[in-house]
Amino acid sequence: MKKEHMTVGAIREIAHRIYEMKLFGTIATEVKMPGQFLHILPSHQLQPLLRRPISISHVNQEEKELTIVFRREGEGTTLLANKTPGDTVDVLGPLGNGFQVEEVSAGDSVLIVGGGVGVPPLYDLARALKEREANVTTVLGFENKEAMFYEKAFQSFGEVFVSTVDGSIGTKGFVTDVIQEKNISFDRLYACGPVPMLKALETNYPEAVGSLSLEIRMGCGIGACFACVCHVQGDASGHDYRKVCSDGPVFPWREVVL
Amino acid sequence: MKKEHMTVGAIREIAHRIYEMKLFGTIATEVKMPGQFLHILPSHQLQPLLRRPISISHVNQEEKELTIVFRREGEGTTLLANKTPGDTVDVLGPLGNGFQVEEVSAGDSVLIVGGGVGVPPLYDLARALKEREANVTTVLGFENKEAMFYEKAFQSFGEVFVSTVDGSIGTKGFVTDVIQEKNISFDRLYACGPVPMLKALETNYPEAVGSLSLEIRMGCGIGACFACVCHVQGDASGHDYRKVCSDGPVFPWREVVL
Amino acid sequence: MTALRVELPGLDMKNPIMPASGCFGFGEEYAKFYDLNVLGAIALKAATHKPRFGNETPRVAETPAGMLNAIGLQNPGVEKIVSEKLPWLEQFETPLLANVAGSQVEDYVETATVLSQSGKVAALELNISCPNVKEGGIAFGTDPDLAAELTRRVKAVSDIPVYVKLSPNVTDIVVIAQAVEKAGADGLSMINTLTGMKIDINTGRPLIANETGGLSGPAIKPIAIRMIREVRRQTELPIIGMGGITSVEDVIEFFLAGADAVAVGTANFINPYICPTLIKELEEWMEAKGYHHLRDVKRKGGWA
Amino acid sequence: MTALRVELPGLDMKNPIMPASGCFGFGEEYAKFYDLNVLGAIALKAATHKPRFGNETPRVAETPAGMLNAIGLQNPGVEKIVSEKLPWLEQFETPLLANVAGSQVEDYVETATVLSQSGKVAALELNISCPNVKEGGIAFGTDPDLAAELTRRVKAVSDIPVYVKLSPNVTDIVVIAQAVEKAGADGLSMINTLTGMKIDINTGRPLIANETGGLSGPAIKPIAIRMIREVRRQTELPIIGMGGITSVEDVIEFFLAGADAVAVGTANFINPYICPTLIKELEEWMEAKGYHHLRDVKRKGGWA
Ligand SMILES: Cc1cc2nc3c(=O)[nH]c(=O)nc-3n(C[C@H](O)[C@H](O)[C@H](O)COP(=O)(O)OP(=O)(O)OC[C@H]3O[C@@H](n4cnc5c(N)ncnc54)[C@H](O)[C@@H]3O)c2cc1C
Ligand SMILES: Cc1cc2nc3c(=O)[nH]c(=O)nc-3n(C[C@H](O)[C@H](O)[C@H](O)COP(=O)(O)OP(=O)(O)OC[C@H]3O[C@@H](n4cnc5c(N)ncnc54)[C@H](O)[C@@H]3O)c2cc1C
Ligand SMILES: Cc1cc2nc3c(=O)[nH]c(=O)nc-3n(C[C@H](O)[C@H](O)[C@H](O)COP(=O)(O)O)c2cc1C
Ligand SMILES: Cc1cc2nc3c(=O)[nH]c(=O)nc-3n(C[C@H](O)[C@H](O)[C@H](O)COP(=O)(O)O)c2cc1C
Ligand code: FES
Ligand code: FES
Repeated sequence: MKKEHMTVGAIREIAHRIYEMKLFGTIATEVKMPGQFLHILPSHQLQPLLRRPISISHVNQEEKELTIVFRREGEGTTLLANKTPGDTVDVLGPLGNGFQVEEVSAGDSVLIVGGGVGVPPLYDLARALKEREANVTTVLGFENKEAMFYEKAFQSFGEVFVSTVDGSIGTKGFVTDVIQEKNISFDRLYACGPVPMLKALETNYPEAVGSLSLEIRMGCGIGACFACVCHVQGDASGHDYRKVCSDGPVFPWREVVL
Repeated sequence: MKKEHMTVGAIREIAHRIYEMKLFGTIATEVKMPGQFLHILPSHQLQPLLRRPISISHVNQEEKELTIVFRREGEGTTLLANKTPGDTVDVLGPLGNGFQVEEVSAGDSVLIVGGGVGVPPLYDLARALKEREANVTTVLGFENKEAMFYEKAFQSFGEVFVSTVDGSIGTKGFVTDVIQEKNISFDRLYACGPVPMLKALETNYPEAVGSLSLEIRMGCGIGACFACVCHVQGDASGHDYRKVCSDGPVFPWREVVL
Repeated sequence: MTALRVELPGLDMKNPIMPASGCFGFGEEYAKFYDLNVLGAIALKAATHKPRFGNETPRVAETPAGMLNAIGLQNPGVEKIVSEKLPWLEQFETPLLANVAGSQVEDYVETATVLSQSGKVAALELNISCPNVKEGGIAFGTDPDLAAELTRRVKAVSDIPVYVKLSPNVTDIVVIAQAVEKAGADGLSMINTLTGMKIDINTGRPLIANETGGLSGPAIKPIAIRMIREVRRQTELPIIGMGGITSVEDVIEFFLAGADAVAVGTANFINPYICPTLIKELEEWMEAKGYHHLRDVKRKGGWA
Repeated sequence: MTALRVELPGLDMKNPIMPASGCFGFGEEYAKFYDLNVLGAIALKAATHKPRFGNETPRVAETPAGMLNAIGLQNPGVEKIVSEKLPWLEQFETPLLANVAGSQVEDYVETATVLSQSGKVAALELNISCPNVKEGGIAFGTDPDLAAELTRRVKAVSDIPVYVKLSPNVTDIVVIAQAVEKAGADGLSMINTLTGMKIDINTGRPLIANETGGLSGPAIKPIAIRMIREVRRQTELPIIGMGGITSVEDVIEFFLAGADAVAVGTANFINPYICPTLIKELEEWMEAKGYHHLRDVKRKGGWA
């Protein structure tokens, strides 16, 4: 965990309002697992004030290179999207706990489900699982064809299915529709995306083994401010909690209340 | 008077923390007299919030080119100094009333006195007066040698004397010391610089004919907010006022209370 | 355009956007940039009974996402305003909201009387943030009884609706709102500036000659939104919302909080075209959302 | 380093800079970035008598040059804080200022008693911004009598100095400061957050689950500076100043306003190294100015 000015490498718009950016710096050498994230300061002025959490999509340790993929949403991600190669950005990272790939064995059937900007952290997860010789299937959900990205990238790890809300490509509907339609079975399930998607998966697969990654509004990003807590499932006291930034953002299924 | 995105041309540091910048746009074609100013928005973020008043130093109407010279002071001028050619800046201008060169006749002895970043608006004034065949003498005051600029530029209009507070170049002391030392006499006196300098001139030359240009903290820059008013000399009611932004920034000697 | 029409007491506005008092003078400067007829209304610079020079300079200072001002109610006095400023404004069909200030109740009453009788303004806006000289400097706007008394006295002399402009420098703004409502206010304007200070670290002295100034601009928007929502929950009075508006998203946020119209202050200094720009963008936003009336926006905020 | 030393009641600080309560947890996270011994003091996250989960999420939202938070005093309860958090902090020589919260007087008294008797904290900081459940939700910090009563009761059980942390959501902060001074407060912390709100224009609902949140960050600095100067003029009590500090210039501005030490809150989230950075920069600034003691800075602000 480190605060560093990383250097921006290539940046390109890979889908409608979706940007892929390379960042160079020693933070890359500290990444331990897929699913960790960066806390990025988009500006050195007092506005916007706070850092933005963005997942690490891919690490190249030798090149000290990180890849992030983000949607141009509000002020912060717009400033980020306007960076040009050679610019520096103030980055805190790597933060949080990611996906434990050690729990997967060769030959396991693994289903990876990503929705929208929940897709990026799953990229290095899929790669790692493929390396562990798991049978990887990926289901990616997007708003529409224009917003789709990385569906080709995931094909190098296994079969890929896509759903779009408007049906402009792939199955019309949600990721859960694809899984049912294609009758996909799995030993392990990994997911990242909007909470309604995660909830639908939890409802449909109440016994799922694996983990999910959560998004929540953050302050510090390092566990100090308690902005990002969530309840723990089955906690009778009501006081038990997990911090998404430092305990997560990746949690086993059914550990936290979605 | 217009709000426009002007294009930044050449920008260079011409003295310690002093930048000269070219700006292109139709505002250049609307400049009426030397001493008018621009109200420049240094950032499109909410911080820094307000525009910065910067004098027009030189106009090239055909090229639609303005020259400004400013000191990197705080947040706003630092952002401005970091612009690169091709960037655009949001400019409101030309604003205010400048120096009335029509009041000067051929052969008049004119003394131009500038202090620090009060020097820039005097540049096109000197040029205009020279064109009217006045005998121009210029006295420029700076903190020290490193902060000195434009002393050569003014030489094309007449004799130039310099004072520095630390004596690192020219006469040690203030502009008033130079005028006394060199025994400079004049029919008309034009000045721009810190208020203490203007006050010293007013005290030393209580009969001076000509005008001075004032600096004051501004809001709107166009006469609407009443941030920039000053008292009128000899006003018994106490209610009389001038707005520096729209009545000034240039006033005849002894019109306003310094 | 009809989708943006708003009818408030005295103010028949073709859209809900007006410049805020003190940030637009008496309109002359901005008329050089655009036709003032496009505005929903115009809140005029404060009028006092006697002419006032106001405070010494510097009168403004910049702060993070905000600014301080201590203009000190500089104005030529209500008589001159009526004789010299309002006639020029009569060329526009835009309703005028005349801001009234003073340091004792009598000042307000005198000023309100003159403005109301002028036949040139559509409504009054009582600026109750001014310190009451008789009561030892307590601002009218911080004491519910003083605020109510002032409202009552002005209502008694005014033939036109009276909006009371609330100060945010209070423990409980709802109490003040309810007090002036009971006293007969026809509407509320909120919020005025928060008292702040900036010290120049080079001199060790406050940067504003008056020492303190009023904080405006985006920095105060969350406070304005909170207060408007608090007050909206407790009163049916129309609310003209203001405090930090710079974008159409901000305008919408004010409606969602419970405002019925909005005023734009500081942003005029940044962009002289801000009011017409926001009017255009609001219309576009409503069209894109399929909203037919501002009521649809307010309904989304939970207000029927 | 000696030039930066400050001695306040209970707090022997090697420099005047501490992290603010709630923005630094119990120090563990920031200890991964630097040695906490460099800090002048540490203001701990609020402790309550019973454990609290706090509010639902989202608990934070960004605003222009500021942020809203409604954490809701999440903490494991004072017993666990004393048994599980304070022992770890004992490895540092830095004095601890324990923030105390509650919803009735008895809660504060219980919590203060436990903390005072723990022998592990140097002073208490009473967070009087919490709503008093018994008095129907009026915050202790907005009523001078409640604030004084609370101070008196806590002073009665505390062997260590008691700082009272003032709420800025009041009409007259001087009245509250004077009330707690009379009630025996050893010092003041100011300011806590201003109540604000942000509405999500996509949902029409407040962005913070709790609806309102506390506004902190640079946006509120002018209000903090104004209030500290107002209070400094009327009391001799030491003041720990806070509200929007992000730079060494801000730190100096607080001293010029009348603060005796400063706390840094929100800025820790932007730059985890902010406190050590400010300590270093303050020292450099003083050296460059030829100041030998913080008194020299305060003198420049008009305070002897
Ligand atoms: C652990 C984690 C990983 C993430 N990874 C990615 C990623 O890889 N790619 C990607 O595109 N997005 C990701 N997000 C979401 C991303 O943080 C937001 O889209 C971004 O913060 C929006 O900032 P903005 O300034 O553009 O938007 P604004 O709406 O202007 O932001 C205002 C404030 O709200 C916060 N905020 C707004 N939306 C979100 C959100 N969805 N989650 C958390 N905070 C939010 C911002 O951080 C900021 O503080 C992730 C979020 C989390 C918590
Ligand atoms: C009519 C006029 C013409 C000017 N012409 C020039 C010029 O040609 N070259 C030049 O270098 N400077 C000029 N100045 C001064 C220039 O406006 C300030 O240096 C500049 O605003 C500082 O902004 P900042 O953000 O760097 O400093 P900051 O200190 O961060 O500014 C904070 C706020 O204070 C205001 N402010 C700070 N210093 C001044 C000042 N001296 N005068 C007015 N407002 C100030 C800023 O505009 C801003 O609102 C002129 C000022 C006026 C009024
Ligand atoms: C320079 C300036 C002058 C102001 N003068 C007045 C005034 O005369 N009367 C008044 O009621 N409010 C006055 N205000 C307050 C504004 O009308 C408005 O309530 C406040 O600035 C908040 O809105 P904003 O953030 O959009 O500026 C003034 C504000 C500024 C910045
Ligand atoms: C996330 C967060 C949590 C806070 N928690 C507390 C708290 O528990 N007790 C308290 O007295 N103040 C609390 N505060 C207020 C800060 O201590 C400080 O007074 C305020 O944030 C202003 O300082 P700043 O602008 O530097 O953040 C909290 C502030 C923030 C941002
Ligand atoms: S974001 Fe601060 S604790 Fe998680
Ligand atoms: S700056 Fe607004 S009137 Fe001059």
